[in-house]
Amino acid sequence: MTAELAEPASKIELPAHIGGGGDIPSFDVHLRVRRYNPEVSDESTWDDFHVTMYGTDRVLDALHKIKWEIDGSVSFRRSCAHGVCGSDAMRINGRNRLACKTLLKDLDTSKPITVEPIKGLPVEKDLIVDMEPFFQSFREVMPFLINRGHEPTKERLQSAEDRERFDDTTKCILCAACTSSCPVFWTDGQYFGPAAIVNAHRFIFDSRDDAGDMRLEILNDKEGVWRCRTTFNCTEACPRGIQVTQAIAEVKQAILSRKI
Amino acid sequence: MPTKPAGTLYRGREGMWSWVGHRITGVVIFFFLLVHVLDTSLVRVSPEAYTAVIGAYKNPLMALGETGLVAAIVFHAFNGLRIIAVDFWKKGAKYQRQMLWTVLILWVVVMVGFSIRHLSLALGGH
Amino acid sequence: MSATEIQSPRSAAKIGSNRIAPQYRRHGGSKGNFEMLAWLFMRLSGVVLVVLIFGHLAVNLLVGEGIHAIDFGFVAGKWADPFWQIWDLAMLWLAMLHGTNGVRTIINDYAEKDATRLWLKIVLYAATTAIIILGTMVIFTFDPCPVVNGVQLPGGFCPAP
Amino acid sequence: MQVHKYDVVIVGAGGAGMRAAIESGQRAKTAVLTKLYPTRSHTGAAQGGMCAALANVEEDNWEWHTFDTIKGGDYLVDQDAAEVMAKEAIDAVLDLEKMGLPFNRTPEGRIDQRRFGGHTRDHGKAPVRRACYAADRTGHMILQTLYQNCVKHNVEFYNEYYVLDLLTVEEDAVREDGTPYKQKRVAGVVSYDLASGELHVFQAKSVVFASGGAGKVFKTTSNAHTLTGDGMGIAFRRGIPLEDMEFFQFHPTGLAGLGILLSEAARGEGAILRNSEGERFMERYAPTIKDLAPRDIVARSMANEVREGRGCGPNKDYVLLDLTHLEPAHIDAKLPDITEFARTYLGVEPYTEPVPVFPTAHYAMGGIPTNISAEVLQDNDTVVPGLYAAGEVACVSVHGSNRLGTNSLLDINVFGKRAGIAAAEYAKTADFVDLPVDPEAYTLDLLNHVRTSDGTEKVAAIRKELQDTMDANMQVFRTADTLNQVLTDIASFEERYQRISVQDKGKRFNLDLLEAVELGFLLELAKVMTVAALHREESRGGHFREDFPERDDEKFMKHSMAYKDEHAPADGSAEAIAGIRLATKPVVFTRYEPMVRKY
Ligand SMILES: Cc1cc2nc3c(=O)[nH]c(=O)nc-3n(C[C@H](O)[C@H](O)[C@H](O)COP(=O)(O)OP(=O)(O)OC[C@H]3O[C@@H](n4cnc5c(N)ncnc54)[C@H](O)[C@@H]3O)c2cc1C
Ligand code: HEM
Ligand code: SF4
Ligand code: F3S
Ligand code: FES
Repeated sequence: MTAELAEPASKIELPAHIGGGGDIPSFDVHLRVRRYNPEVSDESTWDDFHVTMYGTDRVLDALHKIKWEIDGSVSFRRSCAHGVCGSDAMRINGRNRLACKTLLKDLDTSKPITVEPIKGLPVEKDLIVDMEPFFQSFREVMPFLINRGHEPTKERLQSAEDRERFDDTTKCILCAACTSSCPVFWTDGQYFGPAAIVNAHRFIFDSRDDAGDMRLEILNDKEGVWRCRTTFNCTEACPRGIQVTQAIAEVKQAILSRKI
Repeated sequence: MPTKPAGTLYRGREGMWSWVGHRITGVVIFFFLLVHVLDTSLVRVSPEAYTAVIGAYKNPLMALGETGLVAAIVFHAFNGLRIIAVDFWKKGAKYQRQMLWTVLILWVVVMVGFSIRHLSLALGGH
Repeated sequence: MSATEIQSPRSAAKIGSNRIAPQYRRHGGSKGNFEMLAWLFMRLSGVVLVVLIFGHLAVNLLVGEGIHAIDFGFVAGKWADPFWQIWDLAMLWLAMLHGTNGVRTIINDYAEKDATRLWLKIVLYAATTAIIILGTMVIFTFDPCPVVNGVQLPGGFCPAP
Repeated sequence: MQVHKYDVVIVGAGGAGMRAAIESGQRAKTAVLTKLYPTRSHTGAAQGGMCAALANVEEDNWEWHTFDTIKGGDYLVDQDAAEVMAKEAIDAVLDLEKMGLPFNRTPEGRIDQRRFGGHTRDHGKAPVRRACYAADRTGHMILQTLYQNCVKHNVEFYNEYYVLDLLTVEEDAVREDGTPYKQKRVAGVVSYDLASGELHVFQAKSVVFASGGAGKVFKTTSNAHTLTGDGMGIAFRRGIPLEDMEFFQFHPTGLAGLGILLSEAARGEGAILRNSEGERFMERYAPTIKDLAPRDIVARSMANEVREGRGCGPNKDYVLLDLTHLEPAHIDAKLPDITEFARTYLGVEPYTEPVPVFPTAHYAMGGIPTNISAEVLQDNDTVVPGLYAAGEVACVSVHGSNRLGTNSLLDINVFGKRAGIAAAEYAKTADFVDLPVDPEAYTLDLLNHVRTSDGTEKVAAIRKELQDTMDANMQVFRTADTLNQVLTDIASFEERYQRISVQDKGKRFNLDLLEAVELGFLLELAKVMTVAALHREESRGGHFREDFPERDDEKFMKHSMAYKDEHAPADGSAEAIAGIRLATKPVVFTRYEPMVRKY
C-alpha cells in the first residue's frame, strides 16, 4: 500500500479516439409514469409523456424535464443525482433502480419506459412512498457500534483483513431498493427486510463491535432472517452492488453456529 | 394506497422465478401427498377397493398427470438442493444463477428419460 | 458515550416522526428458536427426502413394469419387508412435516387477516395430524395377508396357512 | 399551525447538523429539522477524506496543518479558527473512529492516511499524507456513522420539514464600548412539513443552522439538487450578514459536462491531468507539487489550457484525468466509486482510458459569519444570542478564499460539535423568548404568493438562465463586465420571479412549490456573490479577476460582509441597486504573515 507509485513520463501520446467524439445523439423517449394523488382521487393513473433527451441523460433527467417543462405536479424525491444519496429508488421497466443511475440509452427506447413507485411501502403521492416503516426496521437492528471495552486514547486498532470483512455492507445508502423488491416484504411489510439485515451485518462482522449477539437475537425472530426465501431480487436491485443475499446467508450462519 | 389500476408485475430475474416455481410445486406436491396417503390407506380397507382406485390411475390422462407431478417433484427437489447450497456453501450465492441453469438442465434430462420410460410403460399397455 | 443505556429494539415513538402506517407496526417479537429450527428442518428433511422420494419413484414407477405393477399385491409385497416399512414411514413423516411447514410459511405470507391466518392454520394442522396418524396406522397395522371371505389372497410372501 | 417547544433546534441533518445533534441531544431537549432524510444529505457525496495530523504514516503536526490551511486560503483565513480546527482535528477523527467509522487501515491497524492537494510537510516542503479516508466514500461513512449515532442517542428528527424562516426579536443592548444597539435574539424557526403542507413553528432557546451549501446557483456543479442555500438565504433576509460570498470553489475534476465529482483523491493516489497534447500541464503552473496544487490553481490552469486551445474532445472544452498508469487493483481498492461514475455516466473505462474532466462548482467558502464558538455574528463584533451555525452554511472562516480538500469534512465535525455543545449550554442558562405575534405570517405570505400567483413565468426556466449566466460570467475567470452582466440578468430574473406560477396547487408533497421558494434563495445569493465579487478588485484564492489579476493585501486583506438593506442610499452603485450594503471585517492574524502563494 505504501509503495511509491510509478511516476509516468510527463508527456504521453493520447489514443486518437479520445481527441475526437462527434455529436451527442438525441432521441425521443416515451415515459409512462404511474400517478397517484389522494387529494384528487383514490385511483392511480398512467400518464404518458414524450420528451427529447440526449446521450448521457438518465431517467432522472427525463423526469426533471417532465416536471420542469410539462407537468410541475409530477412528484418524486431526488437529491445528489449520482447514485450516492438513495433518494430516488423507483421501479423502472418493472425493476427497482435509482433513476439517477439509469441511463436512458441503456433502456429500450423504442418502447414506453414505465416508471412506478417502489412496491410494498405506502404510496404517498406519485413516486413518493412512506419511508418510515423502512427506517423503523433499520433502527430496530441497533445499527451503531457498541463497544463495551474502555475507550482507548487513540483509535481502536483493526487489521486490514478485519476491516475488509464487512466492507461490502458499509456501502449501503438506505435507498430501499432491496427491501421493496423482496417478495416476502411485499406480503405484509412485517419482514425486517434485506436493508436492515445488511446494516446489522455491517456491525455483526465488525471486529470492534461487542453487541453482535444482541443483533443476532433480534434477527432470530419470526420476522427476521428466516423469512428470506433467497429470491435474490434484493441483490439484483442493489444500486451499490452489495451482495445482499450473501450477507443474509452469513447472518443466518452466524445465528446457527451460535445456537448449535 | 392507490387502488386501480394495478402496477406492473415486478420483473424479477432467475432467482425470483425459481422461487415462484419452488413455491407452486411445493404446494402441488403437498396436496397430492394428502390424496396419495388417503388412496394408499385404502389397502387397509380392502384390497379390492385399493386395486380399483389404483386402476383409475392407469389411464393415459392420469399418466400425463403423473408425469406432471414427477416433473414438479424433480424440479422442487433439485431446486431445493440449490437453495440448500446457497444457504450453506460459501460461494452458493455467487453461483446461484449457474446452479439454477444446472437444475433446469438436469431437470430436463431426468424428465425426458422418465417420460419416455413412464409413458411407454403407461400407454404401451399390455 | 458508553454510559448510554441502549434499549432494543429502538422504540419508534421516540425517534423520528411517529407516522408509521399501522399495518407496518411490528407485533411483538417471537421468543425462542422455532423459526430457526423450522428453517433448518426444511433443509435437513429436504436432503433426506431427495433420497427417499427418488427411491420411491424409481421402485414404483420405473422398475419392472412400472405403474402397471402397482396393485394390492405390490404394496403388500413391499410392506412385508420392514426395510420398506421404515422407508415409507420416514417418507410419510418427513414429507408431511416438510410440506406442512412449507404451507404454514405460505399462509403466514399471504393470509392478510389474523383470523383468516388462524383458521387456515387450524385446518392445515388438523389435516396434517389426521394424515400422519392415518398413514402411520396403515403402515404398521397393515396385514399383507388378509383373509378375505375365508380365502387367503395370493402372495408369495405370505406364510402358508 | 402547530407550535413545538425545544431547547435546541438544529436546521439540517448533514454532517454538521448531526454532529451537533449528537452533542446537544445528550445535553438538552433537541429537535433536528431537515428537508431531506438525514442520510440523503450531501455530506454523503464527499469522497476523498478528512484530514488530521495524526502522523500515522508520516511525520506531521497540527501546526503544519494550520499553516497549509492558511496558505491554501490565500491568507484570508482567520488564523485563530484555523488553529482550533487543526488542533481539534485529531480528536474529531478519533471521535468518529470510536463512533464506528470504518476507516481504511494501515498494516499496523491504524487509520490510514493519503495525500491531498495543498497539504504539505514542514510549510510546503513536500506533500504529506494527512487525509484519513474510507476508500472514496469518506463522506458516506461519516454521514452514516453520524446518523447511526443519532439513532443510538435517540435524537428526534423531523424529516422533510423545510425551514423557511428564522424568528428573532430585537431588544436594546449596549456594546462593550458603551454604544447602544439593537440586538437580535433567537425565538425559533418556521418550517413547512412537506408531507402535509402544514406550517410548524418551533420555539427554541437556541437554533443551529447546518443547512449546507448553495452550489445550485451554478449550472455545472458537484452539488445536489437540494443544495439551494436556504440557510444562508433565510439568515440574510432576516438581517444577518453573509461573509465572503464572492469566494466559491471550483473543483478541478468534475466529469465533463455533468459536474459529478471525481475526488482529488484520484490525484492523491497518483492520477495526472493532461491536455490535448498529452502534456502534464500542471508542471508548468505548480512545478513543486504539480497536480496536487490547491484547487483554485488547478482549476484555473485547466480553464486556461482550454482557453488556449489545448482542450480535448469535439468542442475542445475539457482536459483529461489519467489513471491508466495505476494498477487496476489499486484503483479498485482506493477509488472504486469514482471510477464507477466514469463508467456509468460517460462510458469511459478508467483502467485504460483517461477520463474527461472540467472544473465544477463545488463549495461555498462564504456563509453566515460565526466566531470560533459557532455563534452567529450580527455584525463585526456582536453575536446573536442563541443562534449558531456550522458547516458549509457558515463562515468561521477557516477556508478563507479557497478551501483545501478534506478540510470541509473536518470543519463540519469540529465546528458541528462546538455548535452542538454551545447551543445546549446556552439553552441551559437562557429562557424561551416569546414568539412574535403571527410567527408564521411571513412564511404564509411567501407561500401564498407563489401558490396563488397566476403568472406565466416558469421556475425552471428562470433557474436555468440564472445558472447559465453564473457559469458563463461568475466562474473561474471574472471581470467587471461579466459581473455586471450577471447583475443585469439577475435584475430581470427577479422581475420575472414576481410573475412565476406553479402548476401543483396541492398540499401534499408539493415540491413544485418548494422549488419556487428555493429559487428565491438562489436569486438572492447569486446577487450577493456577484456584488461582493464586483467589489473585490483583486485576485485571491477562488476569486480571480482578470482585470485585477494580482492579490492586493493593501486594500483587500479583509473579509467582505454583505447585509440586506432595502433602504441603502440610492447612490446608483451596483450594491445599492441590488439592495445590499457591503462592509468589511478584519482578518484575524496570530502567527503567519501573508506571503506570496507559490507551490
Ligand atoms: C461531491 C462532493 C465531494 C466532496 N468531497 C469532500 C472531501 O473529500 N473532503 C471534504 O472535506 N469535503 C468534501 N466535500 C465538501 C463537504 O462534503 C461539504 O462541504 C460538507 O459535507 C457540508 O456538510 P453540511 O453538514 O454543512 O451540509 P450538508 O451535508 O449538505 O447537509 C445539509 C442539510 O441541511 C438540510 N437543509 C438544507 N436546507 C434546509 C432547510 N431549508 N430546512 C431544513 N433543512 C435544510 C438538508 O436536508 C441537509 O440535511 C465534498 C462535497 C461534494 C459536493
Ligand atoms: C424431494 C426433496 C425435497 C427437497 C430437496 C425440498 C427442499 C425444500 C427446501 C430447501 C425448501 C425451503 C425453501 C425456502 O426456504 O425457500 C422447501 C420448501 C417447501 N417444500 Fe420442499 N423439498 C422436497 C420435497 C418436498 C415435498 C415432498 C413437499 C410436499 C409435501 C414439499 C413442499 C414444500 C413446500 C410447500 C415448501 C414451501 C415453499 C415456500 O415457502 O416457498 N417439498 N423444500
Ligand atoms: S442494501 Fe443496497 S438496495 Fe438495499 S438499501 Fe442498501 S444500498 Fe439500497
Ligand atoms: S429479495 Fe427477499 S427473499 Fe431474501 S434474497 Fe432478498 S431478502
Ligand atoms: S438522487 Fe441521490 S441516489 Fe439518485
